Amino acid sequence: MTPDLVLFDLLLIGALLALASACLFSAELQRAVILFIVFGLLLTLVWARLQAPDVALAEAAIGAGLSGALLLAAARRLARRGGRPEDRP
Amino acid sequence: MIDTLALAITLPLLGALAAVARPRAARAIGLITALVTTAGVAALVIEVAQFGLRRTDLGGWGAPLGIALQADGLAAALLAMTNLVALAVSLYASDYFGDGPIRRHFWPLWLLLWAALNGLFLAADLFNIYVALELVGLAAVALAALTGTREALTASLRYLLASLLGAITYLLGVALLYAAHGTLDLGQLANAIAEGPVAWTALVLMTGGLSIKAALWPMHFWLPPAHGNAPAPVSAALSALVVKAAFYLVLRLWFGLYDTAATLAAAHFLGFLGAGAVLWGSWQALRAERLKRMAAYSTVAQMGYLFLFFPLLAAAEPGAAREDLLAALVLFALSHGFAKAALFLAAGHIQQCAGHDRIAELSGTAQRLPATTFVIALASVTLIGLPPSGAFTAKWLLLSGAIAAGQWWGVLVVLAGTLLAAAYSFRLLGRAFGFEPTPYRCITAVHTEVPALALALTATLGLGLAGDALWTLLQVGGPR
Amino acid sequence: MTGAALRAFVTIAIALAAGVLWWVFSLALLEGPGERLAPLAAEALPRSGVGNPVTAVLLNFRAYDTLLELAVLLAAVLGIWASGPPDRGFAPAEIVLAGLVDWLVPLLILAAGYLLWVGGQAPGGAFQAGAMLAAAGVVLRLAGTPRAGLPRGDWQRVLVVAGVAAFLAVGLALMAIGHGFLTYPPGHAKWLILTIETAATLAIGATLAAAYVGGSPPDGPPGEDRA
Amino acid sequence: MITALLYTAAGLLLFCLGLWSFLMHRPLLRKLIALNVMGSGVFLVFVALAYRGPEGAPDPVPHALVLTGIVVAVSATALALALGRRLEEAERD
Repeated sequence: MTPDLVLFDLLLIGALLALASACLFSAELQRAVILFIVFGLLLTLVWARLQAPDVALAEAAIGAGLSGALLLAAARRLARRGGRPEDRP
Repeated sequence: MIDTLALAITLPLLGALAAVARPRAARAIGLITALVTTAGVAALVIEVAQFGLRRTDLGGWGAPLGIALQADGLAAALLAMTNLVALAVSLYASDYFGDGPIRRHFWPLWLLLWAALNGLFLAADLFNIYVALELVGLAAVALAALTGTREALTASLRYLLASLLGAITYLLGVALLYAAHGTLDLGQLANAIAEGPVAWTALVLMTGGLSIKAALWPMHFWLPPAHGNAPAPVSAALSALVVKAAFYLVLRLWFGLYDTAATLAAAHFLGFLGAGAVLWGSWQALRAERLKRMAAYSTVAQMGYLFLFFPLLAAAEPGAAREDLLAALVLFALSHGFAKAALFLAAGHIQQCAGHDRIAELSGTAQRLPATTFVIALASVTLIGLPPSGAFTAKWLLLSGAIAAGQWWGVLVVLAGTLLAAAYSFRLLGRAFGFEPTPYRCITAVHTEVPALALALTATLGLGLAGDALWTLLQVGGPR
Repeated sequence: MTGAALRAFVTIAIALAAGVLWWVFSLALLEGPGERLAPLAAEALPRSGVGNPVTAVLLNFRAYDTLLELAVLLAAVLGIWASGPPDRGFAPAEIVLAGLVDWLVPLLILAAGYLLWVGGQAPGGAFQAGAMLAAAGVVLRLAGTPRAGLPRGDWQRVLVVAGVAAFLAVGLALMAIGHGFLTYPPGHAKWLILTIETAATLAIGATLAAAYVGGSPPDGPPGEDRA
Repeated sequence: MITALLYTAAGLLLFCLGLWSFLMHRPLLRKLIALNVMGSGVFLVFVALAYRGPEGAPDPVPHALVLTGIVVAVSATALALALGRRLEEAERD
């Protein structure tokens, strides 16, 4: 176990948690969705780092890609309709 | 080589596929599948009763690398109830939905739900349980949303979110056990698990997740609107079967997987929550203005009774007394399954004929729908726990167990719950026998009332008499 | 309890839970078996018919999980279909974008085929390949094809059930000839798995694309589906 | 081992962050994102405990479980969004 690998791990984990927090605490919905997609892409990197290439492929295509596309479409629709996007059940 | 364990899951799954591919024939496919599946499961239950524990290693790898299916007496008893209720629900649904567009959406989802329920009862692998739970959850939510009304959609979404939260919490518990023991097979884990913080945390995570799905008070908030706004056959399946499946898993975890490692204090905690469920659910049922809402709150209360057994079971020494308690618990669960399904089917009938299910305006039901009113009366006998129903025997054993263990709070809760159940049942029946004329709009075909009647009779008379057979069946694969 | 007090309570409770969780998970990791199922899976891999250990788990050792998972996907899309017709979709793409779509879609389909084929030996497989097909569908819908390249109603229904159907057909056929449900006979595992994976790829692609379209397929006489 | 411990801690933190967000927010989309982050946290725990150093081959079973979990998560998200859209329409009528 080399020290710079641990440093890389720490940086990766720090970035992952920071992105997750930014996404979950973001005031604006569309922004939160985009941050979620970026979070998914960073997670792909984590899977690759942990030697899980199959999971990385699936995460990029499904976890970040398709979930992101679905959420983004929903967020766009809410924004387009104006309405009160913040008080859905 | 015919593997009845695999058939119990694959038969309804095949039916679901056929119903998706051929929507115009969905009703016929659904009915045929219902009959064939019930026959297949009947064969499995008979096998268990005759030859004992059934187990099959799917893929031939065996645990821990592969996944196994397993049926002991407990699984067989719940499978029998589930498939009989599901058959009745299918027969009822084939008339209920008529030719409307909902029909073709109902059948494939319903058959998927059925397959997933059978899969859950037979599962012997923690992660397999997770996948089956999600299948149950998604299919149940989609079915609950079928009417498409605002109330139903809001309730279904809430149900979905609660169900997903429960599943993900359960999965974290699975991860912990896999980290600690390197296997997902229930049998191997039961031997490996030792007392300690790891085992307890995993139990808390898995029980916590499952008790959301089993609607244990105070995590029951999603149940009354979801069960109250679904189409009647779906409400029947949700209340009688789906919450019961989650409870079955809790039971398996506590008294199969953990057994010695589950502590008395934790069992008492679940018992207290059960007591809360009995009192709160019964009280809300008494105050409910709509029949289906009342039935849904009654489910919250009846699930509470099941958890009241936990402290008694944890305190009892292995032996005859404990087996009696476990059998009483199963008898209670089965009785409630049959009775609640019958009640919801009857409620659906009333709703279709009267155009509403407001309890205050149900006068004249007894004259116009005598068979349906009889069903409600029979179901009430079980929900209150009067003889000769199986629920009476079960409650009697629960009470004597609580007295023997000196748990007086349990005795009081059971008595209060019984009085409240009597109150809400008689409030409903009093209305139904009222004489004020009510504009009922339909003439009922007798055969549409048969499924509910059969279920109510099974709950009240059948299980009261079949107690001995159940006791014998539950010995298979025991002692747990 | 006031809202602020409740928030503080939940926050503190979750923070405590995080601490407890980390403690027990490190206990489990430090005192746990270390090896878990890895050696068993490695030992059984040569008999599984595929070279990629993850594919071996998904389609052989724990194939029953994957069967139920495809059923979950099916349940979701059935629930989506039951929720009424889809949105109108997007306006047709402009020339530049349309040109992009013209080569992106074939590329995604090629990638899907490659991932499916390579999944037996290297990272990839039915799920990743299916996701590529679905991505092609998403691109088509974004570019103004409302149905996202999916066939009309009846065929769409057949596609969506293909994965579970292939699984059941193989599993039940094996059971009928005496091998047990989903127990591949020695020497035949490879092509049986590839058959299932091909059907599953098509089904996953169609299902995910249909989920993105988000409404019932346009078939049957008008007015049969609720507006 | 230190790598597995680090990433397990990250996964648990993600789970708890997601849980907090799930309990604190009412809008459907927020709750769905929170659930997906919670799910990612659990998946990270699984993959972390499959990791066996830069030389050792990882345990493939948790990887397969996570793949299954990812597909289940996207199914649930898609169904929830479809129901949410239907609810919007029902509320507008």
